[in-house]
Amino acid sequence: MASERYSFSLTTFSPSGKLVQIEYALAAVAAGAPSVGIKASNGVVIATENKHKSILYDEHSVHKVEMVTQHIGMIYSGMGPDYRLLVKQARKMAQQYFLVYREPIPTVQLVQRVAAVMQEYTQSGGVRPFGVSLLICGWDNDRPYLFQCDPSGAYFAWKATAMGKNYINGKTFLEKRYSKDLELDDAVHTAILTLKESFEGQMTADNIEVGICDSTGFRRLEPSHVKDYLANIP
Amino acid sequence: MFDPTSNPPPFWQNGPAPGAFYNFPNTKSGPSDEFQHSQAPITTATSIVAIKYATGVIIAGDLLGSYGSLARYRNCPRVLQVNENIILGAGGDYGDFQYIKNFIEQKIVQEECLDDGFKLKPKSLYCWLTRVMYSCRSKFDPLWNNLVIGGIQDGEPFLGTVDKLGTAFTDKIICTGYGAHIAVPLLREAMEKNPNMSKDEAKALVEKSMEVLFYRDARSFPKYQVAIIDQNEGSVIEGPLVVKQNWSLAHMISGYN
Amino acid sequence: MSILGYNGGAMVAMKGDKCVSIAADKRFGIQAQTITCDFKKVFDMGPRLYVGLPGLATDVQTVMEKLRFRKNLYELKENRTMTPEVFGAMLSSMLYEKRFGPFFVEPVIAGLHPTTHEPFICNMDLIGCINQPDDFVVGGTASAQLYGMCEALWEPNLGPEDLFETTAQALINAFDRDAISGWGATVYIIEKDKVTVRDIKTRMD
Amino acid sequence: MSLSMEGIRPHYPDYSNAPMQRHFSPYADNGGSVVAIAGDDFVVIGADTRLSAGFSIYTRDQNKLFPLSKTTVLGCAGCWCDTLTLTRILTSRMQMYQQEHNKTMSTVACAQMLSTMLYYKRFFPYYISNVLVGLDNEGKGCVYSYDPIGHCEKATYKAGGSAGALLQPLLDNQIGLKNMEIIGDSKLTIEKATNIIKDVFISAAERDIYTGDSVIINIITKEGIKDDKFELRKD
Amino acid sequence: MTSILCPEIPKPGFSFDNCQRNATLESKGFAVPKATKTGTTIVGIIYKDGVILGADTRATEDTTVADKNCEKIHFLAPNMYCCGAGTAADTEMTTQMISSKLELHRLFTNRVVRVCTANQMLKQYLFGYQGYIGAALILGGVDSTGPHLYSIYPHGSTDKLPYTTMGSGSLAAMAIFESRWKPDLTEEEGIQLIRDAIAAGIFNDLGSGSNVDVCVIRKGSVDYKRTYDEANKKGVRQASYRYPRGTTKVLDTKVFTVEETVHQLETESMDTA
Amino acid sequence: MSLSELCGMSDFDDKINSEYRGDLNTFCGNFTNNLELGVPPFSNPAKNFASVSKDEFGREIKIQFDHGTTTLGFMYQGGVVLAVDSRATGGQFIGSQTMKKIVEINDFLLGTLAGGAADCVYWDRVLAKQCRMYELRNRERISVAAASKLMSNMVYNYKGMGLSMGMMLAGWDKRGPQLYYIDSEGTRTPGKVFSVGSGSIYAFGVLDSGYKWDLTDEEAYDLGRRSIYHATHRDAYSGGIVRVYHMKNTGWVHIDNTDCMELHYKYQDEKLQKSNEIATK
Repeated sequence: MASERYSFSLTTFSPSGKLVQIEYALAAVAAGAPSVGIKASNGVVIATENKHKSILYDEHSVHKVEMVTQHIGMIYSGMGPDYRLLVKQARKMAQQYFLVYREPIPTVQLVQRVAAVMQEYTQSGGVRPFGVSLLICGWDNDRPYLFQCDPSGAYFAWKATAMGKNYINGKTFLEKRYSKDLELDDAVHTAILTLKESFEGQMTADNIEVGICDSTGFRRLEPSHVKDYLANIP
Repeated sequence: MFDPTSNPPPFWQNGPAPGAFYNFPNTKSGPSDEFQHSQAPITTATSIVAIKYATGVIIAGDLLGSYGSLARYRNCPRVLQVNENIILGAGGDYGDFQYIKNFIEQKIVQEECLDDGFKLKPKSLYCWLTRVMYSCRSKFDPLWNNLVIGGIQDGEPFLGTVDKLGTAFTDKIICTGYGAHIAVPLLREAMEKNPNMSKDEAKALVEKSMEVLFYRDARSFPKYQVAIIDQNEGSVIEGPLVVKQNWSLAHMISGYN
Repeated sequence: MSILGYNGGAMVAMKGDKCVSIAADKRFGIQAQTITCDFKKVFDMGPRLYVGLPGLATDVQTVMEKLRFRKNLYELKENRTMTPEVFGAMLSSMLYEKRFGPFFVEPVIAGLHPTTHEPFICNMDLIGCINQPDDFVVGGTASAQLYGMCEALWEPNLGPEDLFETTAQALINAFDRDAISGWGATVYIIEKDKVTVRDIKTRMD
Repeated sequence: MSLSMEGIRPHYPDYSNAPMQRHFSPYADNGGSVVAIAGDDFVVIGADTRLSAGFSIYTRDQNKLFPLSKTTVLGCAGCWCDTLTLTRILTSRMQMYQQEHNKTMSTVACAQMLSTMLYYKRFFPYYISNVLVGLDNEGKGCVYSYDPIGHCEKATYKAGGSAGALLQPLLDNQIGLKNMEIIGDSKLTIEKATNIIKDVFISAAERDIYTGDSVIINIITKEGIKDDKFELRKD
Repeated sequence: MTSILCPEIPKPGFSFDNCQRNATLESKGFAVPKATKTGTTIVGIIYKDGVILGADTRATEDTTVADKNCEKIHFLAPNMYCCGAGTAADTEMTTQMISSKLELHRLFTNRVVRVCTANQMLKQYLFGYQGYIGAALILGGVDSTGPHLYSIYPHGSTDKLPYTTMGSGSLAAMAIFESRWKPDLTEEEGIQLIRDAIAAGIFNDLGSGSNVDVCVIRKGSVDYKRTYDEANKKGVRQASYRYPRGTTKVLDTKVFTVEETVHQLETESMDTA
Repeated sequence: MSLSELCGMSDFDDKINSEYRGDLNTFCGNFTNNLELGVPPFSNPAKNFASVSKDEFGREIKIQFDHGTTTLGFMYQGGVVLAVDSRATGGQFIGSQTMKKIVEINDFLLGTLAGGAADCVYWDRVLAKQCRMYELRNRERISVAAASKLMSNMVYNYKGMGLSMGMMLAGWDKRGPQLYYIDSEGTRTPGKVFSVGSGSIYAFGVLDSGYKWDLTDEEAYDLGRRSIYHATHRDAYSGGIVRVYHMKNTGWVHIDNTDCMELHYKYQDEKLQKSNEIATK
């Protein structure tokens, strides 16, 4: 392929003006486990698939939904190890912001900062871009926020979105189902439905993870709680 | 005399000058013929705890003479009966205390000799000691003591203290040394709750204070003496008494960790 | 003499009813010598946010510039007005960063919250320990005198006009007993819709 | 790093990094504040009753006002041992004067004598801030304030001692009527003077750690000296 | 990159930029000013169901009271609080920083952080600065292994004790503990004991004053009683010193009107290739 | 003879008592001999006092003497004019704004004081006594030269002990108006124009530019006033009110006291007026 000639270095544009490494990274994301985020009127929900390749796997020990601060959480599609690094960075940045300003970091600020880190890895020598897209949800200023951060360092604010495998289907599904005055409970329901769209096999409380964020802060839902939601799904 | 900024005395002081066989004493040999006063106490005694209760005064002090951090002398009584009106306790340098004690005793003996029926009163002794201490501090030769004077004057109990500078005051509660930090809060609290203490209550309080002091003051000792002077019962020195100790909570202290 | 007294200066801020005041003298001197009588020690950091920096004049200006830079950057980046609380926290962390080689300033902050218009005052020591009382804060070389004045004069719920009189009288009478501050004074009264700046008549010796 | 921490450390016995040193110092700062206000035919003087050293309170009830005659009172704050000595000598000097001249020393004469006595110790001064008040020969109230070596100044009001700097400006303003364009009722009555003394002590007790417990106020008129006492905070 | 050009939040750690200059000034005889010290009485005990911490609320600057109602019981983690004595800024900033670290630790480990972890973090941090960070702390908390109480000295040494006091009023408060503390106090007795110990510090130590703050930490809950007891009230003024308007002579008046500004809080998403 | 004496008890007691009995006289030595001051229990007080002045807790004992000043005096055709400020500062604290820095020694002798207030006042008082004694002994007033010599000799005895004073002595004697400068180092010098104190450099600036021998009285007063005012404006340790005295052949006259605040705004108005006039021209 022609583009291969320009892929030896990350910081080299191809003649068509593309950084192909980033495209590859996006491809890695698109191949990753699907995740969904929906902003409701009184909160945000993020959910992702957490399938295990073997029944020997110990569930609920490694999480995909992570808390950054009391009021911010995130999930990803793509490569798990890269994600953990970003989680660590995000938490540190949030704490540092708090130490300086004695005010919890606004979600927008955190997203900007995380995106800046991701961007740095598209413009430095000897590194590769992150193989993840993040969904960051938060609550401040009395309203919910939902952002997506891509390996390029680009970030988007969403009302609802899907990433990872089959994200196009997910998005189409959401476009149909989304309404502005969705309640958080309904949003969780919708999120699980969206995941279910492309889910292969039986969906259980053990192979999906859900995080919600509202005025009381961010929390990961317990499997038992998720089970309740699943029970309502046909 | 006092000049901390000047150089230390020469190494070979008062010895034969170069080329000489011997230096006779009392001939000026160096720049200084003045002696350096001791500016720090040597053998020290720690706190004194004293309370004035409804009809009298109690003064307590332990029996230890510390030599720096060494608990060297274990039988140094430092509360005494001056005459039937006055009791006295002292903390600080033990040598200086003995000097003071000596001349107070002389004073008393002299008074006895006069035999005019007048007895030294606690306020007079308090005032006189204040002048003595101030005078010594003004010469830069302090008597390194805290003195606590108790007594009965005109039917009323009296309690006062003088420190090495000549700072003197009277109060219902007087503690010196570490006692000023540790025992005073306990006594003030008790005194506030019960301003007119009986003798027994006061004694129990002193006992408790001595116990707490023994726990926390590293220069204290579990054996102590108490001098009591009372309107009705006259004066008495009790002791040596032993501090009640309770180490049952020792196992809870993990200490350095 | 402490280095804080090298240039002299006195400062006070008070809380009133829906308003705050901050006042400072105008002297810039080098020890006993008065150089000018129109030295600015109180700086606006926003429409309703003022910071007073008594202390060593060189550090006053350095700290002010650094603060303004950090504050502008924050506002541009976050697209919102900095609240006095955040401003105080930022200044405090800035000063504490220099814990072992401090700037010789003891800042006083006075302002209203940009949206709630809640009065805010605070001061800090030179390494950024915030003190945020309900009544008044003082700073500078005449602080003992100011403490005495303010403790007697301050009362709750003073309106802007009364707050001005109280602040001004506290400041003038305090620095009249301090050799190295005075020479004119400026009083800022910060209200929701306006800021009134008054130069007041004082002794000039 | 040569950040001087030494200057502050020694106050904290429990975590000082300097070795414990016992160095004799002839002075101690025993704190206390004195405020005096003179009127046309009276003078009021107040002093707190806290005697302290370092961070401890020696006693909460120490009168620092020394009546020297029926019309003269001395208020002292500073080193208590010096105060005791000075006042005792002063009293005996007053007595000597009384016996030699068969009359009581006037306040004015007493003021001058105190100045001379303080100056005698020019090279090893008494560490006291003195405020002497009384009625002068015409019966007018007067206040004399001193620096430690005997510079004496006559005034109508004065604050001295550990909280002197806190109290003086308020007196300037309220009694001296400084810096005011509109002056209300400026007549100074005994009551007003007493109230101001109480108020300035309330303020001082808030901010000066050496001032507190209670205030003893002496009101001197030609009828004699009247005592008043009032409580302050105890911490 | 952007962070290098415009360091909005500076690099963590202390900056020693001014040291040389300040040392020069000092050598010329200009004393370095004193930072606010909290004279302080702080105490802590272990009682039947947990830990109780107590503190006074006075901060002094030399012999003046700089803050009459400061907060000396600092939040570290939901199950841990820390009282601070010494240089006020040091105690404040040290506890904040450790609190931050504990929060990160909690997020990474996903469990309630143990008190000994906080103790270890604090002592290592303080030891690193060899006593130059003047924070004397009492750390108390409850974790899975029960209640714990530590006292931590500025040089980094620590002690694990059933009851402890610190600060200039520590001896006064310790006297109360030594005479009254016993194992398995009830909560009420514990709070009363803490109050009395702090009051002993407030009334007998000039470096401590104002009010009593108490913080009770049980397993799973915390009860922070700010101003539990107002030990001292400010005296009531005899007169009001409000001035008639126009008392102060004004030379010049300027008025700036402040207009309400509208802030856009939405961020626009960035265009990406 | 009492029992105690029989027993030979008194020796010990006497020793103790004699040491402490003399207090009353030893603490008031200067009552009988004005020139005698208490001897400190350490050598070189100027140097060593600092090491004594710490309390046991290591805290500085701030013994702050009242200090600071601008004073000036000059001779002109009409006699001598003295002008002084009135501020006394202890450290940075203004102890007084109304201190009297001109001492009226007698009708024909005035002293100004700068430096340690107590030092100046005390020694001026001693000088006043000695001048009076001279008058009584010799039935004539002491000359200014002699008085200044007395003064400088007295303080010279304490040279190096830490006295701090710089004073001017102005008078009118047989030889006409006289002005002397004396300080604690023992300097004594006659002259026409002096300014002493922390603000003197500022005062000199104004004084020298406006000084000439044939000033009228009014001009002379104003020059003095203006010089002191400018010094108070620039010098932190000078201020308060400006006092002007005039030494005439009939003795001294107190001209007036003016508050510096008043002067400042008066001079400011004058300046403004002047610049307006120039502008309108």
